[in-house]
Amino acid sequence: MVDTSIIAGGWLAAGLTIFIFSFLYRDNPFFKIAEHLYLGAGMGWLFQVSVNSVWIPKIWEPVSKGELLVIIPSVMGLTLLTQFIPKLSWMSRYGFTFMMGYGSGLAIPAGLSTDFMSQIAGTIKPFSLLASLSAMDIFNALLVAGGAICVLFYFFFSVEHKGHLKKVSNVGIYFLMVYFGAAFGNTVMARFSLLYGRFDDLFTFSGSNYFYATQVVLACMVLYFLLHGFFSGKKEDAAGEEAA
Amino acid sequence: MKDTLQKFFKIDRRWIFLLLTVTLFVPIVKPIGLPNKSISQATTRVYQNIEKLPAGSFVLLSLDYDPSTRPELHPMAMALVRHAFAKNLRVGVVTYIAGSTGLIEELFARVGKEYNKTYGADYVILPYQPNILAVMTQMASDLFGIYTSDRNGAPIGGMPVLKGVKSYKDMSLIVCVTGTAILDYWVAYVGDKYSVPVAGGVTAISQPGYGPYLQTNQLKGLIGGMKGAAEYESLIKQPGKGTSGIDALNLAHLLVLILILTSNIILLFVKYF
Amino acid sequence: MKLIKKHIPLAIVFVTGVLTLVSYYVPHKVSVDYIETMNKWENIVVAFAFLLGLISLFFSHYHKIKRKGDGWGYSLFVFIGFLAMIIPAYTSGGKQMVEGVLTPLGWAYKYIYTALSGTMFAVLAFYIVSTAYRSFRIKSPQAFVLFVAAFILILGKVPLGQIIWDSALGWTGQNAAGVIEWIMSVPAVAGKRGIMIGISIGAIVTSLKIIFGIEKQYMGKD
Amino acid sequence: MIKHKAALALFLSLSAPALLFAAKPAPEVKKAAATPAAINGLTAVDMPYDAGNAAILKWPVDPAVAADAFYVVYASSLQSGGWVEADRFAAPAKTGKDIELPFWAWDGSVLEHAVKVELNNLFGESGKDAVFQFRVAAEKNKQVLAESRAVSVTPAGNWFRLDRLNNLVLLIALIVIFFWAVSHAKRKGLFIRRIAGLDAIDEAIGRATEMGKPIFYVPGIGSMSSISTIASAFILGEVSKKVAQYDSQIKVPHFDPVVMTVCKEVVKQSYLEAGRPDSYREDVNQFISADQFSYAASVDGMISREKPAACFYMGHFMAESLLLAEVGATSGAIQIAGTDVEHQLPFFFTACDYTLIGEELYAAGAYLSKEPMLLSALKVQDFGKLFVMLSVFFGMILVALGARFRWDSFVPAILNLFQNY
Repeated sequence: MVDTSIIAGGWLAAGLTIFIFSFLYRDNPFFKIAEHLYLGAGMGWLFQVSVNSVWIPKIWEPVSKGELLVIIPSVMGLTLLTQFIPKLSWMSRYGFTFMMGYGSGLAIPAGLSTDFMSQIAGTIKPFSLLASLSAMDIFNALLVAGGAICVLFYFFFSVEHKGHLKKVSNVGIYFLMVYFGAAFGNTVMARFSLLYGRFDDLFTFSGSNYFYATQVVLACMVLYFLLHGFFSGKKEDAAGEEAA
Repeated sequence: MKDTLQKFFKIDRRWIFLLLTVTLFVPIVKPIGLPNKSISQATTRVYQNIEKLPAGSFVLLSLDYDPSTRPELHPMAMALVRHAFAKNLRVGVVTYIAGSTGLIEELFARVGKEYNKTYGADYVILPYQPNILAVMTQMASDLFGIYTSDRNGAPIGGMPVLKGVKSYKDMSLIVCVTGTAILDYWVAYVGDKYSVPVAGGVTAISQPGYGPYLQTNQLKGLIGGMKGAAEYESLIKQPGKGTSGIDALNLAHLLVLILILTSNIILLFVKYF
Repeated sequence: MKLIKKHIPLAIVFVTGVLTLVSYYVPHKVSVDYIETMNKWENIVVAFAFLLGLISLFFSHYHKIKRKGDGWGYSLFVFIGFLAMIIPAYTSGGKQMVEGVLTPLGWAYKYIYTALSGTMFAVLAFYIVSTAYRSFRIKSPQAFVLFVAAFILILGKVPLGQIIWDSALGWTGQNAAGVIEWIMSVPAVAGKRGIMIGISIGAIVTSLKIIFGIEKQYMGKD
Repeated sequence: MIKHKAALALFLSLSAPALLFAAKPAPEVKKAAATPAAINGLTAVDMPYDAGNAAILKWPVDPAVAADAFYVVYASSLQSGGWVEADRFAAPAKTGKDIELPFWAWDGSVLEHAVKVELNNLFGESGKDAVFQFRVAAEKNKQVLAESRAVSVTPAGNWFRLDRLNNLVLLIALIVIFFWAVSHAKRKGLFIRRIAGLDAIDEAIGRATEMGKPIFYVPGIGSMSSISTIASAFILGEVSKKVAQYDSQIKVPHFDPVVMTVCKEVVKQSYLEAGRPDSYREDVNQFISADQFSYAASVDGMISREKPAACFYMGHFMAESLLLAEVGATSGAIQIAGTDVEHQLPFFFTACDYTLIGEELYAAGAYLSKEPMLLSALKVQDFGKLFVMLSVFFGMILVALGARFRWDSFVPAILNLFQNY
């Protein structure tokens, strides 16, 4: 049922996963190997994506069909690479300035509309439905509007925050804190879900159909740490922890 | 006394790591079996929107997540497909994230078999497209203008699953499962513009951001994070990875709270006694 | 020389910036065509910018191997990892699955890349827990509010937490899910809105400075 | 929302007689089917403010058409024939009020139907002078009740999106204020209030000097184009100036080579200004790694080995914020952080002694350096915030009053002002 490539994959995945987790105990060569592999594999994945979704369809195919306009951005892109040659590195400015100009030109109106006007509209819109709102809804709408004003005032730098103004900006901080707290809580859940995903995979690979990949790799790691600890003595061990 | 407490405070953090490993791994091996109690309104709305569709309706799923958000989003997508298949709906799948193609194959290889569904008649998987906006706009008039074949190059023209489906007008619902901003695109460029119902499934981190859309009914429902996946699974009465996930997270969440409390109580103690 | 080295690049930033900006307000086909072309061009330039990172990574590890510097052996694995993705990608023509069977690329993606990247981020879960114990200090009223919000969210998201909530706070008539929904849609929205608006104006002003050539640190020194 | 409701209510009341009408005996309907009545007053115009691929059809609302009937819009790109169904909707729907344009750009009335037809969806891209034909029919139970004559229009591309005028006005205001602030800052300087976290910076440097331990300044993983990194470079300038004065030690580990070259200049300059160019060493700035996690792990290692007296984390941070701040806190350093990445702020806030939140980081850079450009940028930001605060405050009051006293065209007008199109 389970063919060899899947079993081999299971062993590889279980191994790499445990190698990276082993860093939590202390830095070790296996983690370093996995980490360097990750660096290379990540770059490799991005490279194949850009070859298959940009270079071939967006540069190679148009050029071979005679659409030569794409050569301009390709040249601009190539100038970026002059960064590595100090004497010519000024050429890279042609590419950079194009990217910065395009990005800035796009960001300004988009920022004004989505983060600026829409947010004002979103804050005052509930009040237009006043007739159909319950007392709680009105309270909430007021809280959102008032809270947003206080937070904005906290970030207002042109006047000294003294007396009553100080109170306004203090209220702002508390709204910020609620938001940070909520973000903290959500992040906890998200990261744990990820960890659960990895553990669940490890559990899958620990089955007999994978020939107990997880257990074997884990046992090898433990053995390595025991032997390493035994031969290099206790002293280094204590120093290793905080570096982790 | 104080010194002992101080020492307790400066405990080697690897003990904490070990504690987390145990609290998270044990429930995977041996589930606690606490039922998911509450079901949020937003998740129920997604469920109802699928539940009310007559058999044979066409639902478009936009599955845009890669392995880094898989634990949260894959169970959701799976529950949605199960629900659609159980209701005998026709399902079309599109994606705008390069990394999701493998996950989609995996999902349908499994759920398709469970429900005895045939590829081409009951569901179709369309290829990855990098340019979201162009595709979304094109599908408003004629989806065959941009998709001529499925992800393996087979022509989709004669497939029964797409019979009578040409544009958004012929679709009953669009559900986008994603950890990116693609759901925003569906809402802004498709849902609002062509008045098709759009619902979504997102990660716990991005969930708070969609409150405004839900409030205005621009989104017909939202499944958020692993909790949402568990809720949906209990709605369709098919516990899966979401349910077992939330079960496993029980103890870990509690552990975090206990740790924060302990450290602060010790702190108070050291300070005032 | 100053013209080619400095003035023309600044002219490029100004012209592309202003044209892109103006195209938002001009609906004419000319402007639509312009922005579509720019989108394509940007896509291509960015693909080269990616090469920048790739080459500098290769350079540094190549030098390490050549000099036999500290831990040069590990640097070999950077290249192995790269090849482990590139070779299957070449043989599979960029496809991850053909007729329900994983191609070599699909295999490499699933068992190497997924395992590595997923685990790298999963490690953060451990650090969150240890931060919670070792450095989450309620040292001010503000930190207390943050703590309360985080506490409710962490507790109320799991069934066990909801059971605890109901038995301890059930008398208030509020359930955990309801309170979480309120926090998310009222005070957290106010906090987020305020901080978001401030940061976005900052970004707008910086973009203006870049277009007008006032901010040019990104160009490096002369 | 309210305008939809109002339109709907109006329609229900208008179509009430029509409902009665519809209940009339069958022969009447048959007669209507035999010779369809006319829909009068159909006009087609170019859709304003678009690229020239849509048209708008208008015709008066006819209360005689039943609410359960449908209007069907046909379009053709040919002189005669070639009709394609472009739209189909319930008779009371789609009036002038339903076209999503603001009041200054569109005068919509509930007394006429207005339908936008996207021609490129129907006929693909068309040539410059293409003429399109339209007609409208009212249908019920697949029987045509009434029909219009055909009208034609040549859609044209427009040169200005009048509906985005609000956005443009705001942008122009920002630019004008920016240049005013720049000239003002150069002549007289601008007032910026003191930012609370800055005292903590002095204190931290003082403590490091007393203890004889180094200071770590971590500029994050941003590139030189992000504002937080730019602000961080200015703060680094001030911090290293103080460090040079106190003859303390500073270390700056780097993620980005370009940021490193900029920071080298900044630190060198500060030592020079403090009058101690002799104490400047090249190894203040070190390049660590361009990979996020290796960078975090190496910096963590350095912090736990060297046990610095103070750690500064200023700039753009992602997941590594947690890794860095936790190790710093456990090693007993005074920690001051500042970033504009919202979702990392909670971790800095819990683990550090002082955190510059979002914009405070930009402001700190401006306050410390007194650079006119930074100060004037901050002024523009303040203006923007003031605008939002006032708009929200007065908008809220006006909209609430409008809703209370039923000023039906006033409330949508205010909301229009802040809407994106």
